[in-house]
Amino acid sequence: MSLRRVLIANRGEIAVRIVHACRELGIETVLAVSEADRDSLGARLADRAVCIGPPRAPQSYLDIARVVTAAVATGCDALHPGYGFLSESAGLARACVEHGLTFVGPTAEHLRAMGDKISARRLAREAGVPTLPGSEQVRTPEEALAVARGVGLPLIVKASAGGGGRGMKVVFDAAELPSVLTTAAAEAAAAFGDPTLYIERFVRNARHVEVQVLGDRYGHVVHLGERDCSLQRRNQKVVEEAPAPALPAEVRDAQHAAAVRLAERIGYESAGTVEFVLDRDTGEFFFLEMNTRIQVEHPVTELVTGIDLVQQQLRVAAGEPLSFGQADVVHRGHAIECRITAEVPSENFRPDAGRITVWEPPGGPNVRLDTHCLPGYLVPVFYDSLLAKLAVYAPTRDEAIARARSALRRFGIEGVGTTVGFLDFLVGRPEFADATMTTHTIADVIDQFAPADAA
Amino acid sequence: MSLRRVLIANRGEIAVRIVHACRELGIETVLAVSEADRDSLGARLADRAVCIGPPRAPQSYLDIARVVTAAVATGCDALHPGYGFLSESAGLARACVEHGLTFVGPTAEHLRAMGDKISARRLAREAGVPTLPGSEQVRTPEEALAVARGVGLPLIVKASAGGGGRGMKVVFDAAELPSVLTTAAAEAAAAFGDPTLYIERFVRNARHVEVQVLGDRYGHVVHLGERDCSLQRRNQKVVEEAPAPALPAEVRDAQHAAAVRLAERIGYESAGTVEFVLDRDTGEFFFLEMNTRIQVEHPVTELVTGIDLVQQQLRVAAGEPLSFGQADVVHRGHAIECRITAEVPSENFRPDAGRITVWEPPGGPNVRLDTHCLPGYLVPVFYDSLLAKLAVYAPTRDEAIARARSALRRFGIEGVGTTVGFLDFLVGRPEFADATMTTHTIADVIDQFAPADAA
Amino acid sequence: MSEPTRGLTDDDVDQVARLVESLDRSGFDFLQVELGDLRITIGTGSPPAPDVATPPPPPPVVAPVVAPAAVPAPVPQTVAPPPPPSVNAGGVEITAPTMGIFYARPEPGKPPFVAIGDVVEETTTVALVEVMKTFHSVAAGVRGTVVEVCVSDTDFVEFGAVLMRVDPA
Amino acid sequence: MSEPTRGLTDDDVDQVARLVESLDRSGFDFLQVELGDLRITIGTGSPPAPDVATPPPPPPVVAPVVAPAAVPAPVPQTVAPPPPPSVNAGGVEITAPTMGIFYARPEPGKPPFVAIGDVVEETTTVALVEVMKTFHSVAAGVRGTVVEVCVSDTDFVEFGAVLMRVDPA
Repeated sequence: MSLRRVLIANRGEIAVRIVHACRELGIETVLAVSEADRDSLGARLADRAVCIGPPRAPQSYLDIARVVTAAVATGCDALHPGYGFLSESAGLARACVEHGLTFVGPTAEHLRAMGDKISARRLAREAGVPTLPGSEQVRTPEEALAVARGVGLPLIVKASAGGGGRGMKVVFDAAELPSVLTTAAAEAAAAFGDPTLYIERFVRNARHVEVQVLGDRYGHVVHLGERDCSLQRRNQKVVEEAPAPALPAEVRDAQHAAAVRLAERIGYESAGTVEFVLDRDTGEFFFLEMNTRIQVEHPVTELVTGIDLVQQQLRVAAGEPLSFGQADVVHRGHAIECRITAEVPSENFRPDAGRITVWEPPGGPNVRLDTHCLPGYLVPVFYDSLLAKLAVYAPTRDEAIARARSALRRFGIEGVGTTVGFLDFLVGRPEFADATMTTHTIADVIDQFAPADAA
Repeated sequence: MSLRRVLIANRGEIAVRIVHACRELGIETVLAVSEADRDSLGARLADRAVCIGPPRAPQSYLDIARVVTAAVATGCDALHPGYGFLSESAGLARACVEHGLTFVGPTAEHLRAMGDKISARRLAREAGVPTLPGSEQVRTPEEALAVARGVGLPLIVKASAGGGGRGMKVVFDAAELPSVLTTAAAEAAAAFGDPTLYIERFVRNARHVEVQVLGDRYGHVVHLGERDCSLQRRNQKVVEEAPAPALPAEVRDAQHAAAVRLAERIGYESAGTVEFVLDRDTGEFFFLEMNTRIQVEHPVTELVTGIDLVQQQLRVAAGEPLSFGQADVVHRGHAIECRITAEVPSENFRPDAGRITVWEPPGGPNVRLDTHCLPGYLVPVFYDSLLAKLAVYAPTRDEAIARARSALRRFGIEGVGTTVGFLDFLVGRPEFADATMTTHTIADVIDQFAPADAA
Repeated sequence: MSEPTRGLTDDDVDQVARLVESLDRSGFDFLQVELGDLRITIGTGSPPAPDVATPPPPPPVVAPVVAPAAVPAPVPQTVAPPPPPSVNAGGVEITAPTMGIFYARPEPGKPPFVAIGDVVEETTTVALVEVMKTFHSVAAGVRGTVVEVCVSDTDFVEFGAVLMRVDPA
Repeated sequence: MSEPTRGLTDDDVDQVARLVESLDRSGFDFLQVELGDLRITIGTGSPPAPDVATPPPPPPVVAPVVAPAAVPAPVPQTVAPPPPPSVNAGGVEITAPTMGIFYARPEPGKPPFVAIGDVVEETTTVALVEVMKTFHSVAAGVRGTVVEVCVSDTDFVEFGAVLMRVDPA
């Protein structure tokens, strides 16, 4: 391993995850922390923690200059951005190169090309990956109406600089289109600094299926199978699993092949995810976007393949070729991940903060917990509300569901409100049991959740 | 799951392991504890703990009457004996049946037949499993000398009631035989209450390879592959791995088939292990004994197959048929387990007791820790010195070795002496790296271990 | 055993026991609490140097856990040696010499071995504890008056559980 | 705060248990609390001698971690608002308004902005901190005399690190 010391430009559970991956590879870690995370578990586990700024992310975790300065000043030779924050910033990747740091991720060009969703659609089409009927950039209501006539209704207006479920508006009536266009552009400009919009067909009954790929700088690309992430609340994933259940073999194979084709065509390097929408009514699948970083839900893939994705990122970044080929990837069993967040389901999922007084995770083999929480941990108000990812493995999906529910019910957390009970409800839903869930299942059933019943 | 409440008649890490397995299956647990284990982790995790006697095992964990009384009095419908203590006691299995309790293990008849090692050899021979050249019961020096002429030297004198490496004496010179016979019989009578001896050929350069089997009461038997447990100190396993490395495919297949044949022939039910000695010089393998319980080293098999062996024991005991067949068992990757004991290597492995002041296990996915220890835990003087089993998984053996060493080096334990540094030394030995280790490797290299060098 | 003002109440003992558990879970060696005329010291190894006029700390007490059980017919068979009596707030405790089923009477329908107010000698049999048809007789181990019977006939008792308390003569 | 004779209440025990846990999570060896007639001591090893008039142990100070760094030419560009001064044992602390490289001088070869013994006004620039060619000037934020410069020229400083101490006028 040619990397000697890695700056981790992230926080929370993924910072802990990356520390573990580095330590196993003999790489030293420096964790960049905001003032709010000085005493975090990641800070304790890392070889060193440096405080890069105040709690608010724009002055700490989102500041390229501070992150790169911290890496250089502490003698790091590489930087791992985790997910979120600056993980898909082409600017950070470029700044790393300029300062002699290895960016643990794809090239700035990959980040730029896939960060611009219109560009990403174009690359997918060029690679022969099916994309949704839609448009290039849409500038005027007239253009939008013309696209709508071709695409049909409903359609979805998306921000080209958005992604990950942010900056989207569904339009059911063409008459709404002009006003949606105006507000969407304004919101995109405010949120992403770029008002560029495009239009795609909206799939009513959709599954979200994504394929994990891994490429090295020598042009080798393998896929590590797919994940189903259909259980989403407001476009945010809540429960993920691998493999995707009840997927016809030909669809599964076609998705794998499409993802590899796209990654190969652009010479993709590092871990990446090609996201697809699967139309339940027609069985067709279409490219949505490509995520050019480690995903929150990567543990389910690790559990069913046995491959450590974060370590693979580090190896590829160090210039190593992939040590295995497609035929060496053995898929076994089923894994389910539940995202436990500090939110109060009974109060419309209001984010909660405060001190965790009781933290008693379920134990046992085949229950994996990725977390930065400990008894006494103070959940800060400044960041997202993810407390832990509870991932279970079992030989079959039914056993994995049972194991997940048992683990959730044994999880003792007090001090902050959490979604543990809600997750138990979700994983216990018949739509999940029979694998008929769609991206609107949570919205459909959420009213049936009685938080008082939850343990 | 028809079992409702299980009494766990054991302690330490395996008690914790069984509690987890039961809870996942929705089975309540009652842990029988001695006075020394009232505040143990297992006692805290179980639904209830009952103190069955003073610390010394003969008045607590080894007392059939107390264990069964505790199970009946607390309304249990089953009893899991773990390993060691009463786990292979036909008397306990019979007492359970008499009191309407399900014994989580094989039948009393299986326990009796395999507990008598002369009977076990006979059963193996009848099942067409190769046994070492040797004898039935040997009563007189004259008989022994006659056997020695047939078997050749060196040979090994074993107690029929022994097993697990206990009650054995190697003889290199026929002249020693009469005196060895006298002392061995006396020791066997003292240790096992039975002076019966038998003789087998002694294999100088031996690997210990064992096959995990699982049977239900409907005659189905599957194997879950093999483990190599050659790294032993004084006949006690120290490091185990799955699969066994550098094993010719035909030997591996023949061992699997032999183990299944033996289990099928006796209608074996529950988890069991058929142990073989593999002669490095000739490539032959021979039956050693069958262990009729869960093994200490079962986690490595769980890691490479994904199957929860303790839950399978519970399911089989509840009368369920095996839910999978041989073809459904998918072996993937490599797993290594290191037994961390409270022993002081620099003082000839003197067992240590006392309070653990620092207990900081290594984290990260693919590192499994089976333990009952916590910071502040008081290691009692009354029981064996196993503190934890550190098991790692990786796609390849080389990666598993690297992961094991990294995990051992990150393990912070203070307050009692441990074998962590010694295990790092062992796993780092060239004999282990190139898979040329034998059952005498530890004895050969132990003088090269400098405890002072260990972290 | 208690000074004029007040003795250790059950609540006091519970509280001290909680402190003992708290310290036990921690990595520390000792804990001292002084509050007015109350002073508590808990620790490992030799006790800390007694400041001025410290009374010895009270021993922590673990309460017995008791549960119902099935009722086989009691047939005395063996005699267990009497456990060493331990003094406590409520008198001298008689504890279970083994886990098992507690029998207050020699046979169903017979009067109990002892009742509250009875005077016992060290060798007086006060109960039986049965483990799978093996009966252990429990001797009082102390002279005095029975002030409490803590377990009901045929209850399941754990090893060391308090069966009775005796006000020593 | 307490009447002459009282036992330990639930709240008392909760509070002590919290102290035990708090100390246990910390890296310290002992904790003493004295408040009126209440005295609590928790610790590892042998307890501290019960001195009558011991000053409390000095709080452990986490020193800013400092590391060498590359030295680009300092070119002041932006001015950061002065951080609120905080009083400490050694005077008022001037802390780093941002993580970055500390410059004691406006340019290499020039004299430092301030030296020990210098008198500063609230608005006096005492140092620069650089983050990738962006320079933040650090104002004293307090009137007084510089008594300590805690960081060497071109050291890497974390956000909030103490740069200097000023004895306020």
